[in-house]
Amino acid sequence: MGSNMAEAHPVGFQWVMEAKARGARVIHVDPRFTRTSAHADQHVTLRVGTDIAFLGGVINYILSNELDFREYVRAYTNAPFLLSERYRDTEDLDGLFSGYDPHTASYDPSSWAYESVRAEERSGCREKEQTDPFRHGAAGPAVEGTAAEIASDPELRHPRCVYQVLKRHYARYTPEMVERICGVPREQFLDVCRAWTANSGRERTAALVYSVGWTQHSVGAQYIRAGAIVQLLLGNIGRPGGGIYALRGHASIQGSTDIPTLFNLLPGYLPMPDTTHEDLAGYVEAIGPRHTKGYWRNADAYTVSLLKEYFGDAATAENDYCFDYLPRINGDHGTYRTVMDMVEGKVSGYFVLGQNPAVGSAHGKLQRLGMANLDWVVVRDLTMIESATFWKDAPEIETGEIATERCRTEVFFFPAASHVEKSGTFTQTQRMLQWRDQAVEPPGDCRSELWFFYHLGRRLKERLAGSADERDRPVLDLAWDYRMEGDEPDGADVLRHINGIDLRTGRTVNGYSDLKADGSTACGCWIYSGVYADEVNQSRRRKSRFEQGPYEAEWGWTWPLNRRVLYNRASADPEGRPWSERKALVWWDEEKGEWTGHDIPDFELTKPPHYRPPEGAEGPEGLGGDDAFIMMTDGKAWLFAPSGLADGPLPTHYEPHESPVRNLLYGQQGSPVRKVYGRPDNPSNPAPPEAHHEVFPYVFTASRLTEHHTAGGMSRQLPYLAELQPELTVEVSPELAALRGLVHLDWAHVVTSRAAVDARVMVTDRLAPLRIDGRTVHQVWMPYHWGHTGLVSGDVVNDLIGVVADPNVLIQESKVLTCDIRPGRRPRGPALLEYLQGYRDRAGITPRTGTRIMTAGDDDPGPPHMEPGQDPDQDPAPPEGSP
Amino acid sequence: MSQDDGILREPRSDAGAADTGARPFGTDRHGPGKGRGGDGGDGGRERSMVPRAEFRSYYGRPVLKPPVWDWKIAGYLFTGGLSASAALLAAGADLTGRPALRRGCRLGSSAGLLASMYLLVADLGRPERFHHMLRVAKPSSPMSIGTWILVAYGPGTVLASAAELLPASVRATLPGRLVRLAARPAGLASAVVAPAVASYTAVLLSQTAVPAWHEAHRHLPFLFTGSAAAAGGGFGMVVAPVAEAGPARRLAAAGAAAELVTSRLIDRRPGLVTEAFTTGRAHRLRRASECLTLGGAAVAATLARRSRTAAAAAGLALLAGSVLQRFGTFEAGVASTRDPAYVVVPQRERLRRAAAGGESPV
Amino acid sequence: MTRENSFYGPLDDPAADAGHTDHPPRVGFFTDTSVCIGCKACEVACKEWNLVPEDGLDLTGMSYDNTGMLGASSWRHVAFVEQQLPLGRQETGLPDLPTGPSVTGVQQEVVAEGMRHAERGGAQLGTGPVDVGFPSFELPGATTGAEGRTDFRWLMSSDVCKHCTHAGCLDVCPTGALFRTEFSTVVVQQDICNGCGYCVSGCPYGVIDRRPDDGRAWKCTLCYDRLRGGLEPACAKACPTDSIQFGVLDELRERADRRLEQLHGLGVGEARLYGRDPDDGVGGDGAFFLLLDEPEVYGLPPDPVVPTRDLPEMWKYAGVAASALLTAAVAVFVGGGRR
Amino acid sequence: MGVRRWLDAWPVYRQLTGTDPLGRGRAARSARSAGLVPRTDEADRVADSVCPFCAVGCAQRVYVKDGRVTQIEGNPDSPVSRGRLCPKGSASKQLVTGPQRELKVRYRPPYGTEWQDLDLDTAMDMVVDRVLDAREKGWQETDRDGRRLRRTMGIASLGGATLDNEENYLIKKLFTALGALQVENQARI
Repeated sequence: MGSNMAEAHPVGFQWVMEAKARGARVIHVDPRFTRTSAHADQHVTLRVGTDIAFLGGVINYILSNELDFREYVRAYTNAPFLLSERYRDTEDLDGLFSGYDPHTASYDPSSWAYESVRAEERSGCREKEQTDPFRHGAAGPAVEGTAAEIASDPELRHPRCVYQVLKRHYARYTPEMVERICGVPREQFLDVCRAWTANSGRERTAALVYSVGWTQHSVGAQYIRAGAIVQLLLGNIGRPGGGIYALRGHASIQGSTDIPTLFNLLPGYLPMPDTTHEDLAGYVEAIGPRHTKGYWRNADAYTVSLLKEYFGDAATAENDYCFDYLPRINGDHGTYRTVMDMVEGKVSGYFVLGQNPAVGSAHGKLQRLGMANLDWVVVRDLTMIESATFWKDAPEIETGEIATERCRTEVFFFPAASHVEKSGTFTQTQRMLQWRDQAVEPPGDCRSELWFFYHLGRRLKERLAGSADERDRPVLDLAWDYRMEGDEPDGADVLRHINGIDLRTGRTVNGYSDLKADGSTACGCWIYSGVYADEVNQSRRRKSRFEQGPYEAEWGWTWPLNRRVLYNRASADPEGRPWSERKALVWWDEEKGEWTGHDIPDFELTKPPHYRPPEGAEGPEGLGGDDAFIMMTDGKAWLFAPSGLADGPLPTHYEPHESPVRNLLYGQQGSPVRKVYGRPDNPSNPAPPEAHHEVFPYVFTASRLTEHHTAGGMSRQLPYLAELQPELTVEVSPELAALRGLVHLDWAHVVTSRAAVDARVMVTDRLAPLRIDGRTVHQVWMPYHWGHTGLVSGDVVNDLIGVVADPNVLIQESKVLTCDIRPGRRPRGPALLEYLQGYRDRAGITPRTGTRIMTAGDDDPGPPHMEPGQDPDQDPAPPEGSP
Repeated sequence: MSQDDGILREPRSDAGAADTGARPFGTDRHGPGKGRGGDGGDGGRERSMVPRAEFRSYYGRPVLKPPVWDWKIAGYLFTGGLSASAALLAAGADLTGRPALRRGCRLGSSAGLLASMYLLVADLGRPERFHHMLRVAKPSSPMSIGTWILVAYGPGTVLASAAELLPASVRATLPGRLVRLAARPAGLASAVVAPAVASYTAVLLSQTAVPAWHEAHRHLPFLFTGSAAAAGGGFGMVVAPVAEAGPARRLAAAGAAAELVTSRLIDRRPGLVTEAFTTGRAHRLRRASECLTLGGAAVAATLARRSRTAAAAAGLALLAGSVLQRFGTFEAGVASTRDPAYVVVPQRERLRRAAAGGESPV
Repeated sequence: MTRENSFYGPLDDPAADAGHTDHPPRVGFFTDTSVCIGCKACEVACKEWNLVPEDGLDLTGMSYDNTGMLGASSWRHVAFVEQQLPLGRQETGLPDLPTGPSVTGVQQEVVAEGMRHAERGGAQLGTGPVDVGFPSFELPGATTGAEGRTDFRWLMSSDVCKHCTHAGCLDVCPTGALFRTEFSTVVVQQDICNGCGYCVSGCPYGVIDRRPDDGRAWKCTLCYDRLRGGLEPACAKACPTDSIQFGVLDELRERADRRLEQLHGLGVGEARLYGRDPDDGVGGDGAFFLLLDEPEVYGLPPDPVVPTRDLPEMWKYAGVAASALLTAAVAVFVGGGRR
Repeated sequence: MGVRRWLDAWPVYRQLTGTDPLGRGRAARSARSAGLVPRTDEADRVADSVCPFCAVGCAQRVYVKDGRVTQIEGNPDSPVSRGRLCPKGSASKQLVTGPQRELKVRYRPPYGTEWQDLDLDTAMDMVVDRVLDAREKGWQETDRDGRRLRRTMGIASLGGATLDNEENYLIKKLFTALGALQVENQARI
């Protein structure tokens, strides 16, 4: 679901074919019939943005038919735990959970806690950001005292136990409801339920694959939670052939999250400190609090080691290891927020590194206008991309919104080194680091990012040398002495520092358990600790698949500690025996007195299954022999998330921000805490209960083609790829084509309140209309690879998309919106602006549209959630930055 | 792995893979009823062929590649034929003492030869490599055989015509005399090869996958030699005075007859491919050709015996008729490759008959 | 060695027939289209290795196929066919949706109409359909679900030179540029080819073609250079799902037979092998296929025959015609007296 | 002798004397064909690499001759990709060697209408100036409640998903020291 694996990850898809050869049944749930569907046993067409309703239906099917893997659920999930009396479910509040504040459009999650433990109380929420979990890194916020015994009902009968709460929450997600919301005929839906449950349990496992088709939604995080709940109920986590696979789209997008270039994270999913973190102690307490189980309790060791790597000798116990050097976040500083700040002139400089926001980010126009309003921008890429040339060939030049000679932005283009011209590691989609050897020297001025940032830092240090300004201390104290090869820093040495070094011996540490909080170790990313164990670059290993076992432990290196299947302790029953011989992965070896198996156990090697922690034990020691989920503060997998999520402890179906239909399940239409940015240059199409949504009657979604890569910077420029998909097309069903008079291969244009985009029409049976609650709903699909440079060019599809985000991770909702489609080409130049204004007038769109996000119940819906300083009734005029 | 049969030095990308056995499509739900016979596929409908509206194709794309040859090859078919039959007339005239006819035809045949050479070389993608034709002698390649035929034919023809062109000053000299001495044997030698020159071009076209040319492989030789004879005869009538042109007239008439009859036979062949000859541009060219040839032949047999003008006119008509016949035939071939129906329909038909137990037609 | 089947009919060892003594076993491709995911890796991998130029940037509207066919600058071609038909027992998710009639036919017609006006009837690589005002279409009762479509399948297939046992292109080549290698494959030697173009018309599959700018004829070499170095051909190596399988032909044929059996057993009755039979018109293909519909649906000839089959007969008739001409020539002089 | 060699070089002669009278195989083989080897055999070295496109992480072998990439193809030893590549991965050589690569630093001054050339060293120094200036402009020491921020909102960065872990590490490290925190990448998009 939410993935078109055969097209976006063709080589990975060989393993699906392999599974088919071994008898697996492949089901593809997707809005359109794709090259993946062509090889699935069953394809299910569903309406974009309704996956939670679908999965909720599956959960309901499992629970109401008692088809869950009971022993697994009882032993490894928090199903038995009792919740606090203060908890109220969406069942009680018309689609809201307890703790909702309409004025900040955010939740106070304290009422979601377990009965017997104290969740961190919050003194109300002054601003929405104060509640936002992006402040919490991967651990999620504290649930203190979970090391202690938690009130539970092993029989899963207690009305307040998670199991029963789950059952009640999903009771209304019936097959009939799924059919009305998703448009999936009842029988097809039940086929999927039957197949999924029949292929799970002791003897069998089912795997779930998703991609950005799930993440790019205003409730993206909850999509994945919903998938996780199904997989947990069926016992498909931590077991061979089970799991949830996030197929990621870039060579090192996993790595750039582990070692983040993200504002809210430090390496290893440590949260970026915020204004509530007075000092190191407070920070550490917030991440790995007292009286909790699991490895996050050692956050102090991870943090101190990181600071030691950052600031070297300057970091001492006395000065709190330079914790104060770290800048503090106090809200949303995500890329979209930043771009809007650019438009408002709040940002001076911008580095664009191997990315192409002018085409690749949602609301491309906003991106370009933002960049056109900077002091300077540095673009580093292989080729001349749209983000470097916006000042002379952006679409806004044609409409007069950007005028070259009035655009002040100073642009530096630095040619980048390609993947064969530098050595280093990518982390692929299954957390595996693979080292690349350098093949050739970069030509001309081309340099690696490693070179660029090392020398930028060196020059900055030289420039600031001797400065008395306290503000410059972090730069001056920055540990910046890596082994050099000529004037290129040695990537291997950087990786060595990321792995971690024992400062007493000067040798690399062998894993994160070696890290200390006393400043005696330095480690750049604790989860990568072990990649340079024994002073050997483990990620460089290339032992042939023909010479090693099924889990190929000697090819590359997978974090954590080269464990290929996370939480694989769960592949054995509480007593440590494999659930079944067929599905054995790791198990307890009584003779040796240690865990063993095909994979490296994701568990303390010598901790027996029957181990019970002593009273008051914390952290790893606090984990029992059957606490398979060793990163969780209670050692259990969370069916119900007592904390860590901004939008509720349980996935709930909300309609997308832009939707043609009313939410059939609750009064609450969309996510009540979704992040909206109500402003003239970011208009929304109206959605029920707002009026005039029929002006944009069709559901729009966009995704990839095999033949191109993301924004096309690495494919539109290549003849061999460009010739395979030379033009931007829009795929429509025969029914919609007839309705709108669209002709195969002719021109048409797609319109939203943001933009209109030209494309050639592909009329195909691969798309089909859906019957949603008695109405016929049509869906439109486009690939988003085109821009105005390259061998093949076309309009920028991302211009159609507005900015509204998931409150947990601030990922934009770009997979689903509403649109109109008309035959013929769009107007050009200034006429285009009038054309769009016409649409906005007909739809009565103002910056206020879509910002009144609470629609549940009859009590005060609260104010529209506008951008600060926006007059709610002002019409969207041509945005700032225009002449 | 039995796969690794020592021909490869690195493991194949499917070594140890089972995905090649991927189990398509669906579990047993619709029951075997939905499974289809391997022969027909869904095509029970399609198997009832001939009505060509029914035939299936890949988005109407041609199955075959239309010939990359252009008008030059069609032109060569004519010039080659003309040269050949002219050489025959020349030799006959030489033996029977018809100096004017001899001189004209000798010159005509080598002119035709030189034109042919130019056209052939100019049509190559890499003209500078024309001599690569002499690398091999392949019985399976009419073009290779043709090359060697021309090698055998050319020198005699050129020598013979050289004799006609010797300026008076040279005629008396020793080399001059030698040339004149050699002219007759040379002319006769080339005359012996000439019929091959005139007819091999038919095989040249037939030995292809081009439906119209291949299907007509029994007729083309007669069409082409007939056309050559008509052209040669016509040429003789133009260049020689009525008194000497008797053989030319007779050859023209005979050739024309052969050409016209074969042409009609081709139009009467059963099967879809014939449409390539009887429709479109090919059809128009060949009709025009028939009129000219018929007219020319008629006049040759009548008026041309008396009036030199009539003879010349008839000769030109025959020449033109021959040209058009060659272009028409060439066009028919091209048309039969542009439309996939000419490939799919007859082959389907053949399979159907074979399946029905009948012999697949040759 | 026997030569009776040198031109036509079953021939065990083409390499030996072509004079290669102690040669490696005959190799080829088995392209199993039932596992093709239409990613076109084969097209690109081939071009990267063989340095084949880009072949045009036209949108063809033939589903996801923008290559169109094999040609001088495309030695692998992935065909995409959208059909209103079931595939084995695959469930399309279409039943009970508010659909109208299928457009698969319309798609075909729109493109075909536009192709007729394209260069060489669309046989020129990279030529898309010419816009002759693409015909629209009416869908009676669309979205009423009245005559809703329920069946759909999307066929993909990677086509390539067949490396025939009896190769028309090779037989007609007058320079010996085309030759049979020790692996029994058929290769154009670019240092020899003079672009006479005969092979283009000699191929019953429409594979080989002449590059306008370059003047020489080009086609798949089955990576002759890689084979000589013991490397798998580029396309087969790249193919993500092993739809393209390379190997010793005899083994591939056994593999294909097993696969066919398996598919028929699984209710995919429409599966059939194409080019596998040594008794067919070209003596069997060195590169053969497992198809899910009739060959012409993929743009392949249903029953190709090497033109050389009729060569002896052709020469016979040509001989008769020639002697007729000679006789006539003599006759016109002897008969008819002095006038 | 010379004549003999000349004769041997003539396929027709080889047809008449050799095992290939029909001239369709051995006799027709050219000298070039007879000596043909895969160009990868002539590589000076082969580098183990990984495909730069999606996150499957297919193993690549990069063949290098005279300091130039002559071929990039899959590595059959890889348990991830088994030597296979998709169309994008197969086009890697074109990606790294193609004419679309920009090889020089380019500079567009404010209000400029065309690109200008700039040498790398000068460009780096100019960037240093601007970084410090932007940092200054956007500096925030504390929030309105006087709580410590010590950050700059003047500098933003986007990108990382296509870069190496080591590179991302230095980027984050440097920007953090500078107090710049608007550091983002595709993972958010």
